[in-house]
This record gives sequence, C-alpha cells and structure tokens, in this order.
Amino acid sequence: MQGITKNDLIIRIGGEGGEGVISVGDFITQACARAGLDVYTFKTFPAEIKGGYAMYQVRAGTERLYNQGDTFDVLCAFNGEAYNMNKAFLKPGTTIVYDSPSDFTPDIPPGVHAYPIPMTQTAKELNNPRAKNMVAMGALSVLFNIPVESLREVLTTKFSRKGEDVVKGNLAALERGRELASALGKTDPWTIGTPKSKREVIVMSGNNAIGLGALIAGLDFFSAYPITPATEVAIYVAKHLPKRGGTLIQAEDEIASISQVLGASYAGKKAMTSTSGPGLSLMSEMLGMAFMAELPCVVVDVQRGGPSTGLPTKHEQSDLFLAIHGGHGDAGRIVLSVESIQDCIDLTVVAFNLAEKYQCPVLLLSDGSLAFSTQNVPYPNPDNYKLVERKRWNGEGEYQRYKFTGDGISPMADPGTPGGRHIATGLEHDETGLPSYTSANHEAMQDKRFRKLKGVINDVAPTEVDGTGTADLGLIAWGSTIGVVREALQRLRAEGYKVKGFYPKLLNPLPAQQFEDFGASCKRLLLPEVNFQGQLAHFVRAETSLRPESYTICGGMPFTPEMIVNKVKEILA
Amino acid sequence: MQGITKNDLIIRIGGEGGEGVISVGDFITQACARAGLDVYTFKTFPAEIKGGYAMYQVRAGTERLYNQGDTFDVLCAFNGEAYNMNKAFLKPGTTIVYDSPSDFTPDIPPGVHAYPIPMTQTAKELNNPRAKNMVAMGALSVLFNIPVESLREVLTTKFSRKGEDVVKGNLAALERGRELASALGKTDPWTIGTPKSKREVIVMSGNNAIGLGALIAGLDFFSAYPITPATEVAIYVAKHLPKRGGTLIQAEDEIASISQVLGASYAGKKAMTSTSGPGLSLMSEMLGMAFMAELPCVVVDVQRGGPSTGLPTKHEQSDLFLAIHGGHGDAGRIVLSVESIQDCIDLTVVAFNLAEKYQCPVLLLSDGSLAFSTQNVPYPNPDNYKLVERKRWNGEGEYQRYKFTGDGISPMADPGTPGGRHIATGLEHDETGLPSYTSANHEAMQDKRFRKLKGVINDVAPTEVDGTGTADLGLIAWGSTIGVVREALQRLRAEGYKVKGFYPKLLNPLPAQQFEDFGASCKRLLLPEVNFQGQLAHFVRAETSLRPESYTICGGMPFTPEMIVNKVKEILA
Amino acid sequence: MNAPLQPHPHFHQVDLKPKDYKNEATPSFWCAGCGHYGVLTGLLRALSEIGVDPNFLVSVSGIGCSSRLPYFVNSYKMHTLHGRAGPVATGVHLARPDLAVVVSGGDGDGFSIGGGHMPHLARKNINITYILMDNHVYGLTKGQCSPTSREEMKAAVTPYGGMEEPLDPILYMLTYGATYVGQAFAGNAKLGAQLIKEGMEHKGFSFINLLSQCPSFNELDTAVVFRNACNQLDTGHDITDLSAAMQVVNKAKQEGRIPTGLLYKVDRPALDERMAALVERVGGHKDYDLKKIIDLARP
Amino acid sequence: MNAPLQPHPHFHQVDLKPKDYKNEATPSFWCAGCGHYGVLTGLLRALSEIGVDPNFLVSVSGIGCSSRLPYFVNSYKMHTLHGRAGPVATGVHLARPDLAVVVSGGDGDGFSIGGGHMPHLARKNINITYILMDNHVYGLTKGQCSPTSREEMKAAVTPYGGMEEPLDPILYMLTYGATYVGQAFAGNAKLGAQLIKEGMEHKGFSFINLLSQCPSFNELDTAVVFRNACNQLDTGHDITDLSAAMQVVNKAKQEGRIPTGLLYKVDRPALDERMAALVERVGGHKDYDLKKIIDLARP
Ligand SMILES: Cc1ncc(C[n+]2csc(CCOP(=O)(O)OP(=O)(O)O)c2C)c(N)n1
Ligand SMILES: Cc1ncc(C[n+]2csc(CCOP(=O)(O)OP(=O)(O)O)c2C)c(N)n1
Ligand code: SF4
Ligand code: SF4
Ligand SMILES: [Mg+2]
Ligand SMILES: [Mg+2]
Repeated sequence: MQGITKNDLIIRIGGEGGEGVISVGDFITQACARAGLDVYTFKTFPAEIKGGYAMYQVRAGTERLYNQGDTFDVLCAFNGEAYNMNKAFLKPGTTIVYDSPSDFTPDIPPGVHAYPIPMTQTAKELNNPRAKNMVAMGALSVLFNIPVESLREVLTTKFSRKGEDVVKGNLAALERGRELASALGKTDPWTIGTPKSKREVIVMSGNNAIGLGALIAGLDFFSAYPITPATEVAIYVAKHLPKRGGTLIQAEDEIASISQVLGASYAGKKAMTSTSGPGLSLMSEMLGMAFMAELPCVVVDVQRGGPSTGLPTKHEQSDLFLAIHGGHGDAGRIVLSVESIQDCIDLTVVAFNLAEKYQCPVLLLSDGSLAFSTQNVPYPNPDNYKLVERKRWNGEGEYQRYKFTGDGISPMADPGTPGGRHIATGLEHDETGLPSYTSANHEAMQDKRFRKLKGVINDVAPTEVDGTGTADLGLIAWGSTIGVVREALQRLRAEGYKVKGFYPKLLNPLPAQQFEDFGASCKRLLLPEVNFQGQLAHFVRAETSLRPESYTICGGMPFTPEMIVNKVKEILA
Repeated sequence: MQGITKNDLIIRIGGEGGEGVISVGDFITQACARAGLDVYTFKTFPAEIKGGYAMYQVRAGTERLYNQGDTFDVLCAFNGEAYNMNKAFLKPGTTIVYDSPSDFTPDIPPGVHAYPIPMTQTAKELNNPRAKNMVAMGALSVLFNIPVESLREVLTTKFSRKGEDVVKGNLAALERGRELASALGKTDPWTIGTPKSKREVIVMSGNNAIGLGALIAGLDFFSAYPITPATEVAIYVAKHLPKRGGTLIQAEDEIASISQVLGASYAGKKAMTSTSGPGLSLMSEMLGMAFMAELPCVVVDVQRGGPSTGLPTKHEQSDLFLAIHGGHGDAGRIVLSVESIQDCIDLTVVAFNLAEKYQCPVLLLSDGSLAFSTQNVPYPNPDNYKLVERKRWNGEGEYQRYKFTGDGISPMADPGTPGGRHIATGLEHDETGLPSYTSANHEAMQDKRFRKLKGVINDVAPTEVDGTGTADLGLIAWGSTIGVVREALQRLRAEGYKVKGFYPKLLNPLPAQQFEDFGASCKRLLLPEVNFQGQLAHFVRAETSLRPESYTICGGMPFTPEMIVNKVKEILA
Repeated sequence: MNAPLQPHPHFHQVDLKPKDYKNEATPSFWCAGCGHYGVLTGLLRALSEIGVDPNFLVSVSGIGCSSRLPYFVNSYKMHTLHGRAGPVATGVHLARPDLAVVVSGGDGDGFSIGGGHMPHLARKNINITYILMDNHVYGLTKGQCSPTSREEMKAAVTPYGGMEEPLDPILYMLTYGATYVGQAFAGNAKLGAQLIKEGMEHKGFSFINLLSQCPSFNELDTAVVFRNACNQLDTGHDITDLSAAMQVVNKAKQEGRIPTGLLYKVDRPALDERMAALVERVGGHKDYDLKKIIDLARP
Repeated sequence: MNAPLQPHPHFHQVDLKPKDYKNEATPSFWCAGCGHYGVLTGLLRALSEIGVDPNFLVSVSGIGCSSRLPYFVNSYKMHTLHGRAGPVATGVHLARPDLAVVVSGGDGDGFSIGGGHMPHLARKNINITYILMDNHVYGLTKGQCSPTSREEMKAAVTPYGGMEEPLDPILYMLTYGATYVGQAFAGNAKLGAQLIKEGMEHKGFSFINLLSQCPSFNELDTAVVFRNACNQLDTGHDITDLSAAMQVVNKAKQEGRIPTGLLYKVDRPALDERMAALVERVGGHKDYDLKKIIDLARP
C-alpha cells in the first residue's frame, strides 16, 4: 500500500452522525473535483435515525477512479467509536488523524502515522463548537495537500446562505486547523496528486444522477413511495421536475406508484417510478400488466440488503432474480444495470428510450453503494443524448392497437387522437384489444410481445470487453462491482496476469452471443457479485453455454479491488 | 384411433352453459368410478359468467388413466355451437350423438358415426324440458355401455335432496333416452370396458383434493381471496375446516391473506393460502418475510394463462419463474408441483411437512387443467400419512429463536411458552432476533437459511424415472404434463421407440444430481411444458449440466399424448 | 338537489346521442337482468348530455363483471388490475388534465382489494369520477361475499353465512373527503345519469354509488329489494354539511334504507390545479433549460 | 368516560410492574425527544395495570420508527412489513384467541401503505388493540409527508409544500366500525395508559390514536403544538352515539383542535367469537373424523 506509484489517496472520515462527518467529506470531494481531480466517495449510514457511527470515504486522484478502493490510506477519527470501528485497518503505512484531547486515546500500531489534532478543543476555543469538523478539514488539507483554494470556495458557497458570520466562523476554524497541522511534522508519504487540468465536471450521487438522466430523457410524470435507499431519486426529481412542467406525486404505496405510472404512460407521457426491493416485489403484478398491455415505463430499483426488510441501508446486488423473473405467467421485461454515476445518467436515458421503443417495462438496477456514492463526471450536454419517442399511429386506415407487425411493435395512439380509441388491457386480447382466449391468438400475441424484445440487444452498446487476446481468467461483473473489477484487472495485469473483464449492462434479454464470444477467449471464468445465490451466474448458465465460477459475498458492503485480486491469484495459483 | 386395442373411451359433451352439460359429465364420471372404472375428466368454462359454450370431457377405462386424452371418441352435442366448436375433430371413426330435431343439422363427414337423438323434443314431451340432458345421458348409456345401474344410483342420490318427483322425472327421461338409442342400430365400435372389480375410491377435482390434503396434514388456519381457478380450494376448506375446529377467513386481498397466514404460523398453527398467478405476484414481498423470519407456510398457486389477467379460465404452467425467483434479495422457498389428483392430496401433505420442518414458505403449484379435472383415487386413509410438526424448543437453557445449528434449523417456541419469548422479524437479525447488520452476521444467517434447504431433497421421494436402460430420447415433464407424457411414452414404446420419462415434483431446490443421472441415460432430452419461455428448461440449464430441448405451447390447453408422440417421432426421425 | 352546474371548459365537447357512446363491437358479457346494464345506460346518457368528446374521454376499470364496462363505451379506455383502477386513473388524469376520466368498478374491486387507494383519491381531490357498481357480491368469481354483502349472506366461501359488518361506500367517501358524493339505484338510469353528469362536471373527486343487482349470485339484494330500499333524499338536505350527510347515512342504515341523490358537494382545489399552480410558481415549462439544473451539480 | 371495565377472562394474568414489561436488551433506537417514548411508557403502564402475562402477549408492528416499539416490550412479538401489521395480527389472534394482541405503528404504516387493511380490522371486529403512533410524518425514511401531515408541510419529496388534505385516523375508524376509539397526546402517558388498558380489555377491535411528536422531521407538529391542541372531551359526550362522535371530530377539525379521551365504544360480537360459534354449530372439534369428510367424495 506504500508509495510513490499510488496516484490516488483514500481518506476516511468517521464520527458520530451530526458531527459534520458528511459535510467534511462533501467539501473535500467538491474541492478536489473543482480542482480537477477525480473523486469517488462512499458512505455508510448509522442504523439509528440520528447519531450513531457515520462514515464518509473520499478517494481522490489524478487518474480515472472506478470504485471506493480498498479500505483507506488516511483515517480521520472524530471520536472513539470511529477509531474503534476502523482500528483493524490501521496497517503499517496508514495514517490516522484524530481528535485529541478527547474521550479516547488511540493505540497507534507500529508503522502507523499519527497526527493528533485538538479538534473539539479548538472549536470550543473559537467559540464555535459546531466547527470541530472544519478544524479537522483544515488539518487534513495541510497534511494531504487538499486543494485549499477550492476548499475555501466551496465552503464559502455552501455557507453563504447562512450569512457572512457563519462563513467567517467556518473559514477561521479551517485556518486554525491548517495552523495546527502545519506545526506537526509530516511523517507519512500520503498526498493528493496535482490535478492535470481543470475540467468541466459535475459531481453527483447515483440517486441524483438517475433523476438527472430522467430529466434529460424527457420525463413527464414521476410517482414514488419513499424507501431507503431510493428516496433521493424522488427528492431530486421533486425539486426539478416542476421546472420542466412535469408532475410528481408521492403515492400511498408502491402499487399505487406503478399504477399511476402506467396511467400516465397510457396518456402518452414518459413516466417512471423508483423504489428498492420491497417496493419492487409489490409491483410484480402491475409490471405484468405493463408487459401485457404494452405500456412503456421505467422502474428504478436501488437494491439494498435482503431478503425482506433485510439490511435497508446496506449494499447488495440481490434483486436480479426478481427483476427478471418477478411476475406470473411469462411476463417479460428489459433489465439494465448501472456501473457508475455516468451510467446512472446515460442508462436512465437508455431505459426511457427502450421503454418507448419496445412499449414494455424497463427496470434499471442500481444499488445501495452507488445510491450515495458521488463521483465526478464530465458535464453532460443534454443535446448530445438521442431521445426516442414511442412509435405513434400515423392516422392511416383502421387503427388496431395490438396490430401484428413484423417486429412486433404496434403503433400507439395518445388519448385525443381521432380514430385512435382503443383499450389497454391485462386480459389476453386480439389486435383490436378485445378479449380473446383462443389458442392461436394467445400464442401469436405472446410471440409478438417477446419477439419485440429481440431487437433490444442491438439498441444497447455491445458489452464492454476489458482486455484483449486470450485470458487465463475472464471476469464477468455487473453493477457497481464492475468498477471494482476494472481496477483489480489493472493491478493484476501490472503483475503480469493474463486476465480480461466483461461488463454487461443489459441483463435481460441477455446478450448471449456476446457472452459466448467472451467466454471463448478465456480459459476460465469468474463471476463476482454481491448476493448469496450467484444470481447473474444463474442466468449466464441458463442462457449461455458458459459455466462461470461464482464468487459471492453478501456482507452488506461492496467488493474491494484487493478482494478480487486475491481471489484471482488464488484461482490462478 | 380405431378398434379393439383401445381400453378406454373418451366422451365429450358440449352445450350451452346451464343446459346441464356439467351434470351429465359428473353423473357419467361418478357412475363409471362407482362401477370400478378409472376416470379422468376435463372441463372448459365459458368466458361469460352465464351461458356460453361449456364442455365436459369424460375419459373412462379399465386401465389406469393419466390424462384427458387426445380429443374424443364420442361427441355429444347439445346444440349447434357445440357441434361447430368440435366439428374439426370429427375424424373418421369418431362418433357424434346430437340433438335432433334442433336448431342445427350437422354435416356428418364420411366415416363418422352419427346418432341423432331428439333430446329437446323428448324432454318437452315428458313435460320436463330441463331433463334434456338426462335424455342424452340415457342414450349415451345404451350406446356406449355406461354402467346404468350406477348411473341410476348417482342420479337418485343427487336429486333425492330435491324430492322424489324430481328423481322420478329424471329417471324417466333417462329411460326414454335409453329406449330411443336402443332403437338405433349401433354402427361404431366404441364401448366402455367392463370394470375389473369394484374398488374403494373417491372422485375429486384437483382443487378439492388440495383442500382434503390440507385437512389431512392438520390444517388449522386458512385465509384466501377468491380468484379463478383457485377459489374452489377455499370453498372446499370453508365447508370442512370448521368441522375440524379450524379457522377460515376470506381476506380483503392476497397480501392480507398471506399476512394472516404468517400471523397464524407464528402463533404455532399450520396455515395456508391458495391463489393464482396475480395473487402470488402480490404475495412476493410477504413471502420474503416468511423466509427471513423462518415462518412455516403453505401457498397453493393454481396457475392460469398469463401474463397479467391473461386467460383466467385457461390452463398454463407459467408461474414457475415467479414461484422460484419471485422475491427481492435472495429469498428462498421450496417449490413443489402436482401431476394428478393423487398428488393434490399427497403433496399437499408433503408441503405442510416441509414447511413445518424447514420453517419456510412452501409453494405448491397446480394448474387450471387439474383444478377442475376429476379423477378417481384410492380411498385415502388419513392414518397412513406421516405428519411432521415443527421442532419446538425443549425449554432448556436460554432460548434463541435463530440459534445457529448444524442443519440450520432452530427450534421454535409457540406464544405462551415460558422463556420462549422472541421476535419474528423481516430485518436481518442475530440469533436472538435483535437487528444486526454486520457483514459476518448477515453472511452467517443467509448461510443458515439456505443451508436448511439442503435437506429437502432427501425428504421428498426421489424423482420418478419412467423406463429403464438407455433411451434415444428422455422426456422431462412437470405438473399435469407428466400424465400426458406417461401415456405418450407407453404408445411410443409399443411402437418400439426407446424413450424414458423423468417426472420431478420438487422443483426448488432442484434435485440436480437426479437430473444428471437421468440425463446420463438418455441420448437426447426433450422438455415439454405449457408456457412460452420454457421455464423449467431454464432452471434445468442453470442448475445442471443438461441442455434439454424445449417444447413449449401456450394456447390455454394442456398437451395431448398425441402431440408428444408426434414431437418425439419428429425428433427421432 | 343543487342547481345545474356549468360544464367545465376542459371538456372537449361534441354533440352525440347516448347510443353514439356505445361500443357495439364488444360482444355482450353480462348476464340477463344484471344491474350493470343500468349503470351503462346512465353513463351513456350522462356522456351525451355533457357532450364529452369520446376522443378525450378515458374510461378506466379494474377487474370484475362491473369492470368490463369500458369495453362497452366509445372512448379511450383501460381495463387494469383488480383494485387498481383508482391509481391508474390518477396517473392518466394528472399526466393529461385535459382528459375526462371516469372509473367504474365493483364493490370488491373498490373496497376490498382496492380499498387502500380510495382515501387518497378523495383527499387528494383527484378530478375524476368514480362510479361504484355495487352489487353486494363478487360476481365475476361466482358469488363470494364482498365487503358490502349483508352479514347473513351464505356464499361460496361462507357456506354457513357471513360474519362481517358490511361497509357503506357512501359513508367512507364522506369521511375520505370526496368533494362530490351521490348514490342511486342502477335501475334508475335517470338519476344515475344526472349524478354522473354533475359528478363529471364537478371539479374534483366525485363518487357515485350505484346499487346494481346481481341476479346470478346475490339472492338477497335483488333489483326489487334495492328499488324499495332506495329513498330520495329530503329536498331540505344541505349538501354542504358534512356531519349532516354522515348522519343521514348512519340513520338510513339503522332504518334499513338507502339514501339516494346528491349527498354532499363542496369545492376544494383539485390536485391538478395545485400542481399547475406549483409549476407556475417555479416558472416551469417544457423548455426550461436543463443546463440550469445541471449547473447546480457543479462542484 | 365510561366506567372501568372488567378485565377479560381470556387474559393470562400476572403481577408485574411497568418496568418488568420493558425489554432492556434492545439498544435504544429513537431520537431524543421522540414522542414514541411516551407511547411506550403508556403501553407498559397499561400492561402492568391489566397484569397481562407477557408470555401470552403478542406485540405486532409494521415498519417505521414507531414499528420498532415491540423490540422494547417483554412479550412475544413480530416486526413485520410496512403496512401489514394489521392482517398479521389478525392471523395471530384468530389462530390463538387466547393471546392478547397489540399492534403499534406509524401514521404512514397504518394509513398510507396499510390503509387498505384498516377497514377490515374494524368491520370484522378483530379483538386486538391497535395503537397508532401518529407523528404526522414519515420518520424512518427521514421526513416525507404522511397522510396525516399538514397540508402546508414542506418535506423531502414535497420541497415546495404539500398539496393534500390530511386524513383523520379517528374519523376513519369511527366510519370503519371500530368498536372502541380513543385518542390522546403521547406525552400524556396517563391518558394513553388508560385508553390502552381499556382498549385491551374491550372485546373487539380497539383503536387508539396517540399524537406523538417527531422532533427530527416534523417542525410543524411539535410536542407543544400537540399538547396545546389536545382537548379532553366533554364529560357529557355520549360514547355510544356514532354520529355524535363523528360530529365531535368534524367540529374539532374545523377549530384546529384534537379531541382526546374515549370517543366511541360499542359492543358487537368479535370475529373470533363468531367463528367459535360456527365451530360449535357444525359440531366441530380437533378430532372430528376425517373419514366422514372423505366419504363425501365417494362416487
Ligand atoms: C389480484 C387478484 N385477485 C383476485 C382476482 C379475482 N377476482 C376477479 S374479479 C373479483 C371480484 C369481483 O367482484 P366485484 O369487484 O364486486 O365486481 P362484480 O363482479 O361483482 O361486478 C375477484 C376476486 C383478480 N382478478 N386479481
Ligand atoms: C414496501 C415498503 N415501502 C417503503 C418502505 C420504506 N418505509 C419504511 S418506514 C416508512 C414510513 C414510516 O413512517 P410511519 O409509518 O409514519 O412511521 P414513523 O417512522 O413516522 O414512526 C417507509 C415509507 C418499506 N419499508 N417498505
Ligand atoms: S354474475 Fe352478477 S354481476 Fe356478473 S354479469 Fe352476471 S348478474 Fe352481473
Ligand atoms: S425520526 Fe422522528 S419518529 Fe423517528 S425516532 Fe426520530 S424523532 Fe422519533
Ligand atoms: Mg360486486
Ligand atoms: Mg409517522
């Protein structure tokens, strides 16, 4: 973990919820991004509503970052609990910055660099006890070369709403922290790199990015019911959708949400909902109706630890079975999953495009880690996104809502269209929409509805293959695990391993041929995922000839690159 | 279809709903069964609430019957619609008995035997127009040697509630029908065989048989919401459960049903619900809770045509995806499926036993064809069923509800047990039930919950293999398709084909090794099922090394033996 | 009863006869003598009287015999899932407030499985019209108790008689804050039509309970029983007094009567109006520059 | 208020102090100042006053801050799913009528996602006690509008203010046919305890609404606001008059007051009693010979 080769730095800030841990993390992140560095953050929330241990990890560097990293280089402990929670990771070479004097005295293991900073005490001296976190931030900025000008800017911007006094008070605490740290001799090698150049970026969490993607895609109608860790999608959309003239409603439950979404879709609008596992379970029946009645809709599932109420604030990738198979009676859907904040924007747009084009439900899977992770992404130009509108009836001839067509896609007619009156129904129906229970019709209609989906594979970018040539081991990953694998592969290749990665984002219908091609170039396959049953591995086995080895964890946390590296080495040993 | 080798006869009665089609079918069935014949019936219902085309097919024979057969040998048409619906099946050698004079004059294709009977007219002459069906039944009894003594008995028993006059009137119509038919010269070879001996049997529909199985298993509590084609399970249970001192409630919806069931289960009782696809979709979330909180429960899903509202009265086997995968966050369940009426009784008992033993949800899949099919089964002796009770805490030491044990099964404590107080929760929890979100605990608990299920395979009878030696083609079938395959294989073997069958009833966890062993004895594999996506084939591919060919139909009707025979011949050609 | 209302400007209007609103393409479905025919007649008349443009009318239902109604109406329409017509209709209407939206469905659909949505339609004052086709039984599934079934009803799943106090849809809707609440016997298509018409013209959530016999599965509440129990409200009834309306209902119940006519009507901003006001307040419009929103995420 | 009732014989009784009902093993969860503490205090006192045997008590909840309550109670207990505590408790109770069953949960849990179950608990008269911990907000998900939130509340998903008329749990429950309906400020543990005690002793469905502040996410309805709005009912209030109870609620609402105390109480057979009667009527018992049932299926 030592040294010069490392071009990024991981700072973990831990303390009691309410002590400003989150603010410090946010400020550092913003400042680094503003200065032109890459950032990737990760948070965990206390189980308690207020108080409890809160953790914010900022990874910042000069190269592209794909994940939260292996533990940390620098720990900043606001209190004894933060120290205790993390002391196991204080390996030789790591650094701890901690509040002292305080209620705890850390045991500094040999080789660990330690910087005691009187955070609480200084804040009190400044008559500004809430600014303890600013003292810490000042100290960190000196110790690890965090772009201080940017820090001051973001701090000023953030606090200016609260008045000049607040800005001044916090700036003063920041400067005091810098003085305190400067007085200490630096013993460790950790420092944030110098940014190559300023870039046009934004910094967003996964949940907000999905909201933004939806706005870019032309969202008209949003309905949701609050649920951790998806609520922020609704919060973001609630703030901005009215500006675009759209409609948001908090429904009485998830069944009502998806029902409202389908109503809006029938009315001709782009509509979506967002939820987490329990809500998605409740939507199962209505999603079948969306498939049967061929109503476009986008459903975001920010996965959390399950089953059942499970671990609501924790990370897991365990809703894939439900997403693909969660409906009675051969109900199809398109399932996408996001790797990164960039995906949260881009694939949300893709989700809307596919929903409109194929007139069916599109499920977009995110997860608890991405939900609150923030990353910088290039400033997205809305004009660069190609938007798809549902095929609408051209008014010619007799309108048949469910007309058999070559590709199975039948033009829709918005209410108000003369001659386009029709019924959307969950009953099996003939081309006009009237109930029909004959064998021939049911078989033809099922064929139509599933035939449509055949086109999807060509409408989504081919699955990314990371690496070339023949590999001793190929890794297949999905969701935020992809970012972890990317880095692990870089490290492994640096050590001479012949490894490749395969990163599907379209999970249903599964691009089977692409899997086969990838499999053909690898001697063995490994599929790491954060769930118990090895859910994607199941689908890969069922839909392709491949037999990837499953590597599953389900401890509520994402993989780290190190875990993947070790596993690969073990396999190839 | 000709001849002497056929030791069973298929009579299809068609007419307008309300004309007594169902009664005639029921009487013939009862009479045959009473006389010692094997019976297998099949019905389709009109889409309309009242009126519309109703069809009842009775297959009766001297050998064991496994399915409804290929179309019919004898058609009894009460009206023009019945004739029209079936004329395509009037192949040379078949027979039609029809109402004449009437509103229709059938076109008798060459080679078809025709017996006009003045059903309506005779009934009118007898001043008993509602007895039209009895005239028809009398004619049928003469023409095809239906045990008339038994017919008279069941008729008398059935109508005796309505008074002697009604009995007499109907008997008179029956005799008149016999006279009319006797006057006609018999031209066809069809006749119901002579029963070998009287046997102790009962005749039940699939839905009733499930209800009976539940009573045998020791059902205490039942809650359901009406839905086609599952309602009759509730109707049967409603009638008889109070006699056993149990409790039945019609809930406000399926979510409430399964919630009530879990409450009753926690209270220490054997509890179940029954539903069809839409209801099962709605139960997804609560079934996850059952798995997490380790609460025994039995959920019967009588599958119907989907997706969505679909074809509510039609047959399909398309809820397997939902049954196995329909829950967020790695939620396990046991899934069984029934082939026959006998299974409806026996496997319902098994379902309760497994639920109790493994403390988890057990889903029992039936289907629209079995729901209303009646068959004779040997009189079940309740004492012959082994019943399992949940493992209850022995009162020793400190009680921990979710104690880690070798097999993952932790003793339960009914409310009222001193020292056994505990919480059942959908949150991840430690051994005592308190919330715990640590990685180690979540991984250990998931492992515990899934480890439990490993034992299931040994608690269920090994999957039946039909045939011996090496086969050119092995057929894997589930649900009521099994019975169709059984007969198809008999016919194929008679023609010298080397074919075998494999009939899993436990579908999750899948007995993978048994599949492998079967696959190893077959050169090729075929998996016929009545759904669009080939759902069991998917699981077989995912969970075993086998790659069975899918043969799917989804026209709302079961396979016929002939379809399977033809398909096999095509493959082996 | 209150004076005739002005049609809402939002209705796209045309001049059509009741039969022009009837979709003849759909084969008949209901049993002979089913009360649901009367509901349909009333609706077609109301549509004609208002002159709703069928192209801007959306008829929404759940599942049940009653929920087949949209098939018989010339309009855009959705036949959704059991219990979900309300929220689906909410989505249609909020997404396109220019559409006239009518929900129709059964007592089971609305107050058993769909009962959780009902309060929110009313208290949010969704500007749609909800016609409950209340036959006190589950028709489509062939005769089980519904939540409005009489306590003593023997039905498929209650072979020994029911055990539950029936609920009163009208009282529920008054409690839920529906801004227009009326009731009639389905066989009285004139009153039905009048209530539906005024309900549709009312800006806000209107609820009309139509008592509709099911001759096939409900032997207790026949057309005759319904007709006899239905009593037109006193002319003196104050339709703006919530407590009074509740009392009328409570009293009628004790006396085994069914009060008919308009029970309650009040004006309160409908949700779409409030949402439109919000959009205006934040200066929202379709072409609002997305970059202004994206800029907020600059570090 | 009505005269103290006789404890039901079905309670397994013991002699324990309120603190004996407190489960100390559970780490604290609620924020400082949360009104839910008051609910817990009231419940523990009521349990002690009745002397319920904790081994025969089942505490059931859904999901929400409020729904954590069972963890703090010494009893059998179920922490179920959001909105489902009612039907789960129904199952517990009907399967084992000898158990005392108490449901506790939030306004969102009970009247948003769980709202569809509420009418049926009441009209079926399930003999359980339901304590609504009504803080007019979603606490656990960090501050969104609940169906009892004030119309003007700015919250996470309503950054520009809400748009919906809040509902009144008490009025709902009167309409639904609850046979015992009471209300109190959670901070008034004495009244809370009294209502819970009497509610538990009442044979039938008892509903108690406890107004419970959420200092973390509801700035409008603070403890002070609740305390000031809560008015004890007139001693003259007739607890058997449904229309009168409804009028009290409607009037209080107009005046911005919250009526507290016992609002309504009536006796009606509880569902378990009716079911027991049915079993008796058909001569049912655990050892009824199955063969008699099987024989009915002989051809
Ligand atoms: C989720 C779900 N559960 C159950 C059903 C079965 N079902 C269809 S209609 C119906 C009740 C019909 O009664 P009602 O709504 O009163 O309408 P009616 O037929 O009496 O007009 C039921 C239970 C279903 N379609 N979907
Ligand atoms: C199916 C489902 N949807 C959403 C949630 C998220 N959720 C948990 S608690 C809650 C609301 C809590 O509010 P309330 O019931 O009023 O309880 P409080 O926290 O205010 O005491 C929500 C929406 C969930 N757990 N399950
Ligand atoms: S079953 Fe009843 S509600 Fe349904 S169509 Fe027939 S009469 Fe009408
Ligand atoms: S968030 Fe509100 S309701 Fe939840 S514990 Fe805190 S104060 Fe109580
Ligand atoms: Mg009805
Ligand atoms: Mg609340």
